[in-house]
Amino acid sequence: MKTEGKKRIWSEYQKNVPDDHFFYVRSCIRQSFFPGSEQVFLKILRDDLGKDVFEDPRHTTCTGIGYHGDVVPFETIQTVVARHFALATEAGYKNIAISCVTSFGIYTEILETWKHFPETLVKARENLFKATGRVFDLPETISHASDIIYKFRDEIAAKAKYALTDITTGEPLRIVEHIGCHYAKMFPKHGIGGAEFPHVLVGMIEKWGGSVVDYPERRHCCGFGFRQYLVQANRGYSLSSSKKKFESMEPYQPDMIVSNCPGCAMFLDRWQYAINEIDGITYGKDDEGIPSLTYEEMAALMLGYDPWEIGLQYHNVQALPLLRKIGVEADPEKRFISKDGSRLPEPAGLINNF
Amino acid sequence: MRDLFGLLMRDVRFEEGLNACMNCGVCTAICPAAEYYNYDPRRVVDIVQTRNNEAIEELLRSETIWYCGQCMSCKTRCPRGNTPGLVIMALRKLSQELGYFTDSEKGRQQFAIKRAIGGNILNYGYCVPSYAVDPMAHPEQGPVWGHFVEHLDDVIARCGGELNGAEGPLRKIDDDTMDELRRIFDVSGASEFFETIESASEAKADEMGLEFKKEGTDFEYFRYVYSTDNGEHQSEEIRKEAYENGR
Amino acid sequence: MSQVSQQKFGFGINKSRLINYDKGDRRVRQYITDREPTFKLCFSCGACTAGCTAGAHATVNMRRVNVYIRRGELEPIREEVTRCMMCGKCLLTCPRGVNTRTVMALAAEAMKKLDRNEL
Amino acid sequence: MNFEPFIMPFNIGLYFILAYCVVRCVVWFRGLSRSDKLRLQRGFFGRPFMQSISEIINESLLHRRIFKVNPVLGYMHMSLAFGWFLLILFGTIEADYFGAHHLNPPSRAIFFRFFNPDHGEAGFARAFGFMMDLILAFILSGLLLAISKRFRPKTMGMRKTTKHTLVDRIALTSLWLIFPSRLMAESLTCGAHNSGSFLTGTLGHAMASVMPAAEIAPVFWWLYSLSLGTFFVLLPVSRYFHIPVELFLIFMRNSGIRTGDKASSFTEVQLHACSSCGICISTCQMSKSAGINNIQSAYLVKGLRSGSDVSDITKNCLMCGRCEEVCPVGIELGPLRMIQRRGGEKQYEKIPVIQQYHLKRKNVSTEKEVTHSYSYLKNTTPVKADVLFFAGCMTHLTPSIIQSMKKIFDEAGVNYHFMDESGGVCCGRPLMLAGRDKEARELINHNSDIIWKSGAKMLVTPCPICYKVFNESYYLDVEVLHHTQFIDMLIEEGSLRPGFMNRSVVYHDPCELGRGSGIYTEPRNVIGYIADLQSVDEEAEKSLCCGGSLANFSLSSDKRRNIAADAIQILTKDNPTAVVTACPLCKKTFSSVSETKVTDIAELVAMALPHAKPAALTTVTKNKNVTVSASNS
Amino acid sequence: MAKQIIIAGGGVAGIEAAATLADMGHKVNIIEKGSSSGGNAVRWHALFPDRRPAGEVISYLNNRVRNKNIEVTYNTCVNKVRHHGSSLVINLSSGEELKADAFIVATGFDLFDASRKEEYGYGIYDNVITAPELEDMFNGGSLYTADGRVPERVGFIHCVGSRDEKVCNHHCSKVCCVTAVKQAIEVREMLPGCEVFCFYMDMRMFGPYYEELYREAQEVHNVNFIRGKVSEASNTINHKVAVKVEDTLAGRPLRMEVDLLVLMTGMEMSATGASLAEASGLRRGKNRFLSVRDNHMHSNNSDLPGVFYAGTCTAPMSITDTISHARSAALEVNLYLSER
Repeated sequence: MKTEGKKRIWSEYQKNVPDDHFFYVRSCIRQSFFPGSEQVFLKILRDDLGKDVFEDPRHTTCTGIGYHGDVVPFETIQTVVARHFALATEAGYKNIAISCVTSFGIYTEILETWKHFPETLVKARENLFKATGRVFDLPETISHASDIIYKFRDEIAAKAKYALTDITTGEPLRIVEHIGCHYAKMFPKHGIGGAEFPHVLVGMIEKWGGSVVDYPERRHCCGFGFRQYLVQANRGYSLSSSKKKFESMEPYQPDMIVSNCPGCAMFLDRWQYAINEIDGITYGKDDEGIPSLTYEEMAALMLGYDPWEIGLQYHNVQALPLLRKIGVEADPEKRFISKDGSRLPEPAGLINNF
Repeated sequence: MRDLFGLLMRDVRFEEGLNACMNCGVCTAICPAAEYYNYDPRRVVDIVQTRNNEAIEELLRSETIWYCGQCMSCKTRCPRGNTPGLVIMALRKLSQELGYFTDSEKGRQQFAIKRAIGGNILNYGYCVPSYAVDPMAHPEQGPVWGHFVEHLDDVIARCGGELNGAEGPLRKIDDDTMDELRRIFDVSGASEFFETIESASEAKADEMGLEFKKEGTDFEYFRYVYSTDNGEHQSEEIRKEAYENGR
Repeated sequence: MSQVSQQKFGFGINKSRLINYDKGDRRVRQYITDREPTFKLCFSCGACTAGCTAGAHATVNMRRVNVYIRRGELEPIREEVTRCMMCGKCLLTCPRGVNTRTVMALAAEAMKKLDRNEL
Repeated sequence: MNFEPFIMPFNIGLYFILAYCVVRCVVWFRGLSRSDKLRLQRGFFGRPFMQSISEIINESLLHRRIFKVNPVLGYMHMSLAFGWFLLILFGTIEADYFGAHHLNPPSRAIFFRFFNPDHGEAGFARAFGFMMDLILAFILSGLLLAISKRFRPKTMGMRKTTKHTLVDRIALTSLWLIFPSRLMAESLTCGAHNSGSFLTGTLGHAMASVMPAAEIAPVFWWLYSLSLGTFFVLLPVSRYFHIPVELFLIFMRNSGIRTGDKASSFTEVQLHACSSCGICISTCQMSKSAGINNIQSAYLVKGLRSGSDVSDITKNCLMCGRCEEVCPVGIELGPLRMIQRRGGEKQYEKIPVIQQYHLKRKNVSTEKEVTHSYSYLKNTTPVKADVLFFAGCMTHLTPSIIQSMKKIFDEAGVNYHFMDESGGVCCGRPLMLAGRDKEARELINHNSDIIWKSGAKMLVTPCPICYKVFNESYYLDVEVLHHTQFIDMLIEEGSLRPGFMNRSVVYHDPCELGRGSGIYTEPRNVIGYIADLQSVDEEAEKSLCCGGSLANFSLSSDKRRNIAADAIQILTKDNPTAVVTACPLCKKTFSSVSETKVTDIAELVAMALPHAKPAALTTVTKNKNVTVSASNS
Repeated sequence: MAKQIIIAGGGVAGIEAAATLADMGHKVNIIEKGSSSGGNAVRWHALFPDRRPAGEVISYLNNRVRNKNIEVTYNTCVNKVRHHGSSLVINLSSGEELKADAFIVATGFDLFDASRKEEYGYGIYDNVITAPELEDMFNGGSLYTADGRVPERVGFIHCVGSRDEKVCNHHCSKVCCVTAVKQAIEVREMLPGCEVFCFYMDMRMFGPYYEELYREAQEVHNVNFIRGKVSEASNTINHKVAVKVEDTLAGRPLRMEVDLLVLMTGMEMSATGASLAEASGLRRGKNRFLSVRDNHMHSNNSDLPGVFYAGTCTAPMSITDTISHARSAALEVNLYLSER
């Protein structure tokens, strides 16, 4: 493999990610399944990097899952997104930072639609005004939260307490990166590194000492498929797609999976459990399972955050062997505790629970 | 016959997504749905580009249009600049507007999505809040999920938030905001669209003799559309093979 | 669908529709090309399928049969190859001189042999 | 009488072959079905016996059929067979009449001269001796021809001659040696004793004058006896076994035994009756036009006799029937081949228990397969009509025939129903040609159902392939007519009045219609009403195949085209304005290679009907037209 | 008096046009950007459809260029052409200014840069190569993968950079289909144990004996043809290339691994031609090639008097067509000069 080729592509797809002053919009899935990820993202930006990130409590879902589940009309989602722009405008922010890849895809799709079909923008303004009396300016930049971490990867590396290397061997960890489909497949120029060889996660991983595995099904969808997961009868499709990815990455014996999409990170975790139940297969070296992390969790680990404060324990594939590899000392006993510090019963049947 | 192609062309996504297809198959080659369903996005685009309204109606009533997972991988590669994924979205929209969706098993599932996701959005302001993901209905979420939902307060607190607080993850969305959201749904056509899905589904439930309730998810028709799989969605050859293996 | 997945989850792992060429069984292709070399000449114009007598009554798509045999995907055409009526119209319509009728007969024969482990 | 050791080889050979033949005939007889046994018994004691005798004289001895094919070849065969027969017959008479005893053992007759070296000095004996020499000379002349044929087959109109096995070659050598050695032995003996007639005597004297004839003669007597003995012993394993078997075959055939569709001892007799004369090879268009020289009936028979794999040979045949037409032995070559084609189905039907065990260990399924290949066919409600028109698959590729037939029906006011207007189901004949009778039966049942329920009295088809199967393999209570017959009938009864077009045409007999179904006159009648029918070189029973035959499963399209081109060249030798045929497949096949218009008889009739546009039926000379227009411009 | 003609480009078209004009008695100066003449053809091992060695055509051209009326200036580009009075002034990259009575643009084509089709991983995956690189291997007489294995399976992707709006090339490069067939046959001949696959959208066998070559590839050489555009290529753990394509004739996705993946890169307007056109105001079409005055009757003429076109600067062409086009350009120039 020739890395110059990749470097050339990466240099061609660089986008303008602003330095500071972000208007942050949360993700339904990420705050419901990985609440620690979003919280630590804000902490890293604000505390570690000293950035100004505003999060308006009045912002809602972008309705993206409803939109891609084909029950929310295009006009409606445009208006909901327009409302978020209005909130940003009202708060004086021009840089939107988006937690969710589905949302990110929707924001970019809507902005492109408004550019190519100006009448749709007019209609969105009209609808928003009619419904809420709000007006808005178009944002100057749209960044996915992973774009921002990517941008500050050097700063994070400088402050990092750990690296993505095996402390016993000194070898870089083998990491599978998974990019949410809606990050760059629709509009390659909006994604760092483009659609075919996205650099957004590779940049972080390599900067922090890991090595990236380029496996054949790298670009394949995790299988969420919106309605394909939302309806029970269709879930086999979703499961099968992830299985295809696991089978393809398995020979490379990856130490972890990192994803920039909340849905993908969840499915690549949950389906390992389901496949284990159905077929009795555990992927990963020595049947350890492959921990599936979000990039915020990965960044937080590097910066030395307590893995249990960022919610790493709320994965079916536990990260304990991974933590040992990179030298993070974390007490497994302290994973499941209540607000008042008492121990909660540990869920049975977790993968890698050792 | 209704000018279905004309109706489709009113959707900007359709206009954007359909140029001239030369049947190269680049979309099907990487389509996850084409691998697991009896589905070929190339054929869908090829059919709509004929502008044959009969064929389009057949498509709108078929299972075919419901297989796409909207990963949009097709958009990246098409050498003619088509986006089968967008064409599919326009077809699905029209199928629901015209009430054709209840003709297909996969189409009828729209009712479940409307009730679940639509309901979540209008009730909580989120598409999928944790507390709406019942571990009993989602065994595939695994052992961690039961713990997560059972101790949701503690989990959110551990991660530095407060469930239904004013800030942080899964905070409560205030009533004014919820009103704004609902008004947006009214003025931008979503409420009307929801109503179309509801009434067509109710009619279908009636036709099938299944119990139907105006609210919630605990009744026959919902369970039927949510969990029925007649096993005929994969390709003929694979179904046969599965049958023979089972024999 | 396995019992576990059905009972526990209500769904199972779907079978792939992908033609995995690396796993295809091309013994039938070999059997046919050895006996009827014109098999190789098909360029999938579909003239045979268009006029097929049996094709008017059931799926008998000789063009597709040829493709599947070349790829080594035999399941989808297992029954199809026995449906040919041998009427010979395809012989007269093929622009490449493929002995399509014989190909169909050989395909059926080879698949029988395959089942008997004789190939 | 002294015992002469040299006669031993002859005696051993003779008694062996006689015993072998008897045993073999008994075995064959026992292998016949009950009804065939009865037939043979009845035939042996009835009129067929005389027929057989006359056929044996005509064919086995005189070889009249070969004479018709080629007089020189006929003479060759006749001289050897008939000459030898005469030699034995008169030799026996000679020994009986002039010998010491009556009722001699055969060796006395065969080696008569040895035992009676001085015989034939005068009178009747002298005349008899002259005749015996004449017969020997007659045989030797044939032998000379045979030897020259072996090296230059073309002199006898044979393009190819069959290849010989080692045993065949030894047998042939011994056969060839029989008569020269007899000549030498007799001559030397005559030379020593100063006897003999014009041949043996003259040669004997000449030799005696230069060598010690009496001492050398025994060598040749030994050689003569050895040759005979070797020939007889090798007979059952060589191609010459056909000589005795043919006699048995003639009796069987004249008793009414036919090949049928299953292998029996009759088929075995036929296989052994083949003399590998190679006439079938010479007449085969596959050989002549396509250069394929290993699949002809002689090779099929040979392969079957030796038990080798004939599957490729079996399927690579046009089944045009030309070889059967010319076979001097009258072997039913078509049915023999069909039995082989059906052979594929027979496998796995009955497997002995022990074999089953082995197959199971190899994981081979031994279950008898049930075929329901066409269970997808749905029953349709038939339309009631007097006359059913069944176009057939091939006719659907020549829509002009369908249009013409519709016009003819309308013109004649026939109440008909077009049975397979929207496609229909194949008649089943192509499957039968592939040897898949069981599957064909499914199609036949399907079509029969429609025909029965339609209440029709007549079934008309323009396709000879369909016609043959409707006639032979369907159980119908309707009259099946080929469209040539139907049109002939319409014209005869006056319902159809085509005009005379005053053009010369030739008629090509489709194989399945002519040789296959025996219909020769009706098409000629019909054409006679409309045009001036020229005769062609090879017609009626000798008609050529167009090459399109559905019976061949291996022939490439190029070679089919070659066959068609050669056939069309012969048909259009005298520049007819059109080649008329009565088969959609022939029309289609010829059209692609013919510059002369090829037309179906129905098209010709439709064109000749009143109100028809008088166009067409001109020579289609595409190239010439181009040249003309180019020179005009 | 002999007229002075300047030709930009010393490839097949430039040389053929120059030699034809020189034969007519005109003085010709070829301005070649490289250090040798012959253009893209030099790299080829054998030519379709008859597989004659490309060297034969090159030596024919070399003989043609050895003419007292022809002068070749190497390592120089034509920057601009403009009218000055009744003659033309040609600016060279060397800074020189030449006068000429007529000017022929024969700047040819550039091969599509395969790395722009990112999904095929050219320049990243070792065993993804382009058609000219395969020709290099043919010239070298051996065929190996990057890691030194004898390939057991070779795939050819047609239409790389052609008929693809994702790389802004809507046009068909015309010669790649038949080149792929030719190369497929050559691979089969070189390595009889190697399976060869062509992934095509349409087989555009437009020239004499091309279709026959295609048939030969199927009939004699057992080359496999799969109808479908390859969607992506990826590296496998054992250094093979996995390709994903739809077998459109079966309507199902297909995946297979090949040892060597050859990209049939198409033709694009050459960069030097493009800048010359830009500077001189020569009109270009949507396909970015030079627009001729009339597609049917005046395919050698520009809109400017005295400026003519030869070869693939106007559209993708085979060598056969290029030579014909160059000769007709020479005729047009001759006619133009005699009418002046």
